[in-house]
Amino acid sequence: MKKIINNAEQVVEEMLQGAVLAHPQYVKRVEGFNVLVRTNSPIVGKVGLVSGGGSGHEPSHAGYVGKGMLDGAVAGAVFTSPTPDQVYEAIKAVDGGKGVLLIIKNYTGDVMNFEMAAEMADAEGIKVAKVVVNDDVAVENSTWTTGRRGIAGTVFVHKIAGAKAETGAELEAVQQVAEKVIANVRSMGMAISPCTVPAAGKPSFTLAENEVEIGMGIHGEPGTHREVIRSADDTTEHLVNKISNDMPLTDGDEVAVMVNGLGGTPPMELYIINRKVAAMLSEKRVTIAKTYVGNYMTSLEMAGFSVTILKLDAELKELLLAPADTPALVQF
Amino acid sequence: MKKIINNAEQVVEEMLQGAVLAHPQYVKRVEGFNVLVRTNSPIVGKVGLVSGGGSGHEPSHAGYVGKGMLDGAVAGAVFTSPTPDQVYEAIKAVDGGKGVLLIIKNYTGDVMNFEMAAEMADAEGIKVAKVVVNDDVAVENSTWTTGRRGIAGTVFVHKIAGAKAETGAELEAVQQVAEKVIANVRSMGMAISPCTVPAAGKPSFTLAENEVEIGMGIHGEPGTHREVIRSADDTTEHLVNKISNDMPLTDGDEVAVMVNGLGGTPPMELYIINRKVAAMLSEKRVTIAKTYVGNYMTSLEMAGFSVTILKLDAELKELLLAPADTPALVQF
Amino acid sequence: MRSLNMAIEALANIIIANKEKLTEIDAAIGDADHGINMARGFEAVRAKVAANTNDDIGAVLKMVGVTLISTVGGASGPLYGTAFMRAALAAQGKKTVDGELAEKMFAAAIAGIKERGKAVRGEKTMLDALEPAYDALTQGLASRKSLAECLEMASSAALAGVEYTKTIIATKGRASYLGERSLGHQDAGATSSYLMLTVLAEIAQNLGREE
Amino acid sequence: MRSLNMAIEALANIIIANKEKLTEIDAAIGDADHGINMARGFEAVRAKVAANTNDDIGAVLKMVGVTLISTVGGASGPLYGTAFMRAALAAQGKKTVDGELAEKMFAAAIAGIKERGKAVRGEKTMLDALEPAYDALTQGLASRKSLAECLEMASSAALAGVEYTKTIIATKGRASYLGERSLGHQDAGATSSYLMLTVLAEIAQNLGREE
Ligand SMILES: Nc1ncnc2c1ncn2[C@@H]1O[C@H](COP(=O)(O)OP(=O)(O)O)[C@@H](O)[C@H]1O
Ligand SMILES: Nc1ncnc2c1ncn2[C@@H]1O[C@H](COP(=O)(O)OP(=O)(O)O)[C@@H](O)[C@H]1O
Ligand SMILES: [Mg+2]
Ligand SMILES: [Mg+2]
Ligand SMILES: [Mg+2]
Ligand SMILES: [Mg+2]
Repeated sequence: MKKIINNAEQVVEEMLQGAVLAHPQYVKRVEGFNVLVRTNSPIVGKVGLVSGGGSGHEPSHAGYVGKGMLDGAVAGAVFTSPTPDQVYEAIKAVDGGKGVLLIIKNYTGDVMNFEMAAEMADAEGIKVAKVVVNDDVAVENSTWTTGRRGIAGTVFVHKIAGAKAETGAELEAVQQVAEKVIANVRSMGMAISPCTVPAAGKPSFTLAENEVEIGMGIHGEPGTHREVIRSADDTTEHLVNKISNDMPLTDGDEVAVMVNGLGGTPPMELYIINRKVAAMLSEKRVTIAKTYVGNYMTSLEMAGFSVTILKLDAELKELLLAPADTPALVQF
Repeated sequence: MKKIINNAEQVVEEMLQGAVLAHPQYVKRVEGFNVLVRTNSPIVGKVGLVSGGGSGHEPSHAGYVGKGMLDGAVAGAVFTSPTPDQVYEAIKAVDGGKGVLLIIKNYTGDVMNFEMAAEMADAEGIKVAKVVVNDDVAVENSTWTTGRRGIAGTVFVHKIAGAKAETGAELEAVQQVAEKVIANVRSMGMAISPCTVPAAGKPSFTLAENEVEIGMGIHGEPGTHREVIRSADDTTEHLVNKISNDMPLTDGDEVAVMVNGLGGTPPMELYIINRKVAAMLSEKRVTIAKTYVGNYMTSLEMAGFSVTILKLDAELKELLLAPADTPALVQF
Repeated sequence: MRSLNMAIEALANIIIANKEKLTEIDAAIGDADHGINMARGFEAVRAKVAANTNDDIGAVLKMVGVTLISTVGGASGPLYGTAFMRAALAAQGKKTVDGELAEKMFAAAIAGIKERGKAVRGEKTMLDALEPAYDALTQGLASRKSLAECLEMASSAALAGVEYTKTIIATKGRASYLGERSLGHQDAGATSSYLMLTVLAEIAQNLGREE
Repeated sequence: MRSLNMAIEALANIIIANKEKLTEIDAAIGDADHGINMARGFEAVRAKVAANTNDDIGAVLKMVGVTLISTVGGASGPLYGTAFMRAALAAQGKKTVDGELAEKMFAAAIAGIKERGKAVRGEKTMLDALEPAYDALTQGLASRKSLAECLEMASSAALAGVEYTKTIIATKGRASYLGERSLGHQDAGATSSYLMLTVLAEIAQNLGREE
């Protein structure tokens, strides 16, 4: 394992410290917890948005704490859901009296830990709602009862629910628009090289020199299958087809696109991928309202990417294009 | 070589197409050339800024084409300076009558090709000035007559000269402030794994499992030395010390910091590095006006990072903090 | 109190000793952190238990549960945490464990896991070690075997359960994303459950010998 | 015209054939692209020359220079491009090359490289192959050897120059960043210059034989 770290046990703590030192205008630490919240939290009269999960997906989620997106982010150990007490602290720190929405990626651990936190907050009289993001079409929904995983599409939930909350909307309305995003967002990824959880010390899977993993999860979970590496276009086509098989994309549809790097893949490759995504959408006469290309939901240093497509209606589009000012996503 | 590409010979062309498709609100292609310029170029009454160089450093430089930064970016083959005719096209496309500043990273090839382009523009009556960025302290200036290399500090030149040009300043004034940035910016990097030029097909260097390269260049040029991998803190300390030995940082100084990932290093590690950079600066009682953490000047999929420190005065600070709206750097 | 502390320590030790093995098992069809998660939790438990002077089994197990919930994370944190909390409730005020109490605690723990995780036997989770183990324990107790013998039977049944997980497709937890690709691999949580049961059996046997 | 085209093609062929070798040499102390750059340029040259019907050496060399400048990039593009452009100027209107013209063209090419690159001999660049080669050529011509013989001498001198670059520290180009670490490695540009000279010598010899 070759990493630029000090101590495998300290990576989350030191990363959080480094993030606060880098972005003091955006985030502050909830003392004693692995929780970052906006510098001006809690914001009275605004629904608070809390997300989080295992670390190793940076800039998710702390990178999206700021105006127009999240209010708080909870960082678990690497690839491990944060514990309920941590999530509960985040909820308390951002509740401005209008309630708190929890944005959870659909993993058993995340769901259970966030639910336990919600029960704790409930007991304290804080209004809490939750949404569970499950955008990864690599996983068959019908067959496996845990349901789909939440991956990069989560960032669109942050963006759009965050913009909605910023309008002063009620918790139910914010939750509703988040659900609408979830209903209309699909993703799928692939990896050409694995990542190593610092505390584990070795890669969570290994691939032959010419082999890639299709549909792997952002925690290094194995994917749907392995295959010999194909061209960027072929691979992209496979992923986009999986998405559009699940969520038909037709003439006149308008979408947002995210070509997400998993940590070890350089922008050059992401742009080559985006070229094919855009071409496929154009062929389907689907309009692209906005494209994001970069590292939004990583898997440590894994090399690979995911494609996310979000179908927009007028409301989603307006909220997607609304301003945001966070460490990792700024738009006018 | 494992890459998500279609054809090693087509990576630059396809990347540029992908970038234009991703960011049509920011950039357009100069037809027939590997040149991206702002959608509203040329801007009459504003000095035009052109940068560029070999490809493989994305988002440098096309990612910085937009309001408050560059007007045009020229993409050479991977790690190879663009040719004069390409640079000349960029100059012509962005000249709004007030002249054009060329921001060149200090490599023999870049300097010669941009100079030849400047001669061509000169011959056509376009006012052209140039600055050469040489921020990499890994290379000893005094001993080797080619001088230092230009690396991530170049992004600060784009940002600040770009903000200056946006004020309507004259070419000489924009050039002057760019020179001031260059005089006050220093960087140094290290790599834990190499990168592979697509057309070459194999890594430009190899490192043992426990070995790192200190001071390597962003084209995979060997660095000052190799050593057994040390802690993030120790490595960061070495780089920051090299910087501050060259450009003393003392009580009361104010700086901007960039912790730049080389393409294969995830945000988690960059934040751990930033923690140490900030601690060292705080120990020197140096104030940090703004910190950038992310992939700003990459070297394909190389894993590693560079630290850049820019000493600010009132003018530089104001221009650094001014708004920017580009594909890869947005700030309010 | 000494033997209570020693029992908790022994549980912690076996998990910590198997940190890498459990992580490797999780790597195959999960996300390579089960051993890390559990070891982190039981390190915390071990530290707390070292300072424990309470001999109320219920109180100590509650401490274990709360500690696991707030340190393990992932899926296993809430599940094992809830299991210990529920067992604690059943053992409130008790200073020794007999067969009846053991059965009650075990049943409560499993009920807690099922409530929290909404899984049933056969979904390739820790339940596939725990439920057969519980069945073996009740059978043993019904045929009037000693607690030590019963726990030995429970532990063997758990091991068989671990083996069984290799033959089924996961429908809960992270491995469920793999569909058929989860076949042939054993479940990490079932393995950690089995390991804890071996320790409990061993402790019961030692205590039996001492008496 | 046929032999002129063939000469240019032969130059292109040797560079393209050595694409990997030149790239590998550049990898050691540069950025692993010299062969790729030069091959890209000479592919373009080869394509253009295939359609050439002009027998003015100056015109054809100018086409080569312009093509290299607009396709090679990096340091070698402007340098070799300028070299061919300057040689072209010296050869304007000429249809054959004798010793005197060869000397003039070579001198002009080197002057162009030095102006553009601001380097001198001994800095571990292509000049360390080209200048000794030029000296050998002038010496040969002074002692009235045939152009073929002179180019053979020039090519040998260039090879010695390539060897010499292994013994010196680079102070120009990318390798200069390495300081002493550039010792022991040959210069990529010197190597490509040497390769081109071997082709010129061979062509002169073949032409000599034909005559
Ligand atoms: N719904 C569930 N019910 C019971 N046990 C579960 C459930 N989901 C997962 N598990 C158990 O948890 C184990 C994984 O724990 P761990 O690796 O620590 O968490 P995570 O899957 O979040 O990384 C699995 O091997 C399985 O035994
Ligand atoms: N200033 C200079 N003068 C003469 N030759 C030079 C100079 N700088 C570099 N070179 C030559 O150019 C070669 C490198 O060419 P190439 O690899 O194509 O360009 P780059 O260095 O831009 O990648 C070097 O090996 C050297 O011979
Ligand atoms: Mg996990
Ligand atoms: Mg180069
Ligand atoms: Mg796990
Ligand atoms: Mg080179």
